Amino acid sequence: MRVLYFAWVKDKAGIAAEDINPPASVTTIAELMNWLKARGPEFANAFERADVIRAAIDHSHVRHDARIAGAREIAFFPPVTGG
Amino acid sequence: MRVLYFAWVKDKAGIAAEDINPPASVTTIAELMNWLKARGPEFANAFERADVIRAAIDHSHVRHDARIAGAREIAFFPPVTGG
Amino acid sequence: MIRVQTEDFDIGAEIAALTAGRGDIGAIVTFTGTVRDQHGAVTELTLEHYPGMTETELHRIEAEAKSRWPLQASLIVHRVGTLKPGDNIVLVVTASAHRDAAFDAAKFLMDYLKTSAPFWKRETGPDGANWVDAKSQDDDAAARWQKRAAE
Amino acid sequence: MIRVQTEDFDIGAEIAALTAGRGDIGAIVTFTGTVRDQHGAVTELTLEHYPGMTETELHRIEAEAKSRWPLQASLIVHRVGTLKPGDNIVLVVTASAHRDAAFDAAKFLMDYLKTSAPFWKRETGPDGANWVDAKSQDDDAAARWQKRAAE
Repeated sequence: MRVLYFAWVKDKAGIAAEDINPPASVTTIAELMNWLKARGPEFANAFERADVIRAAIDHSHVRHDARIAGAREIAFFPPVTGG
Repeated sequence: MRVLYFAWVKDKAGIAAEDINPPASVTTIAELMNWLKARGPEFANAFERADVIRAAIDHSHVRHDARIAGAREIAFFPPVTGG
Repeated sequence: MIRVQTEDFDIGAEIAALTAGRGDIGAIVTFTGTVRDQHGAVTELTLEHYPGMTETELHRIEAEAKSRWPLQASLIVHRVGTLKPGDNIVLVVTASAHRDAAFDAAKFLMDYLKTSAPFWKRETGPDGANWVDAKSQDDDAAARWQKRAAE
Repeated sequence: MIRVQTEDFDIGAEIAALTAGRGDIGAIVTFTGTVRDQHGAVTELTLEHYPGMTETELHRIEAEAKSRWPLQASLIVHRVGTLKPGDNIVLVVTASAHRDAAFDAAKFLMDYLKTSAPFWKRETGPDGANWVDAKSQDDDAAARWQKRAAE
């Protein structure tokens, strides 16, 4: 699946987008964030404040307990600040 | 004193402005409307619905019990409909 | 700033004039009132006003808005004379650092203008001309602000 | 109608395009958000967004406004890229027969856009650049509309 990072999540992770292949045990957004976090210091830093990070699956806002099965594109970003 | 009429008050009275000299017994807006009303059929018609007519003394909205002593310009008009 | 005029107004130009060179404005709200044709019942709208008192009232309303909200700039332009369906009647512009003040002040200006500025509309249509009746909901809208001020 | 663009917008031209030839519009409200310099602390504002999701969210927000109020026309334009103090960021336009619907819908669109459209602001100033924090009062403003819908 495709994963995108925006704003300071992207800056800290040091990458804007990547294709990932998490194990089948990773079923929710919260679990995916934990899995990403374990991949290295940049990701540990990017997802340190996981509680404030927002997520979207295929362009729709979702909560951290949302299931990721079937997702084509998952995005992680800070609370939005447009307008 | 100068008296002005606007909108349908003016149309019914058949006049836009005039100088009047009411007797000293006419002390309030309500009394002035009664006095004007007695001056002829046009004014009787214009002030028939005296309760809905609004008044201003020297460019300020006033109630019907306002005293007219010292007024330079008094205006009578329907409820406003601008905007 | 307030203006009463027969000519049309250019909303973009009015905003530009109000905000030129200012870095402290974050939110600009405009309200434009236009002539509705009411499904063909209105072919012409004539606006009469009370010169002198109109300006006094508009200044008073604007000052009241500025005392209630932190506005960097504000503008009321009201047209008089004969207009056609689709034509602009009135423009209110409010500028503030934040959007709530700009929205609330613009709404307040319109609510107060509708019930206290001495303008009268006469509609002309296929069946003749007649003076527009005032709406009780306009009085209600203006009264709500008085209640809030008293609270 | 919604648009995401780097170019500036012309408020007068946008209103004219939305209302051209229509006699059923009586009230037009615009909201324009602009870059504040914050007393010199901000020299540049960069707007990042999530292409694809941004358009989806803006369409959803606009559809929600149209389901709540009788709007003849509406428009959301949001800029992205690097802006300077005084520059326009966002434009919302609502047109209705009556002013209450136009005011409320414009306010709703801004409240929802602020909390759900995927844009992020980064401010640059003399002390460097940093991402702008979201404001809890924006969440509160959006939540108020949800309460009203549930009532």
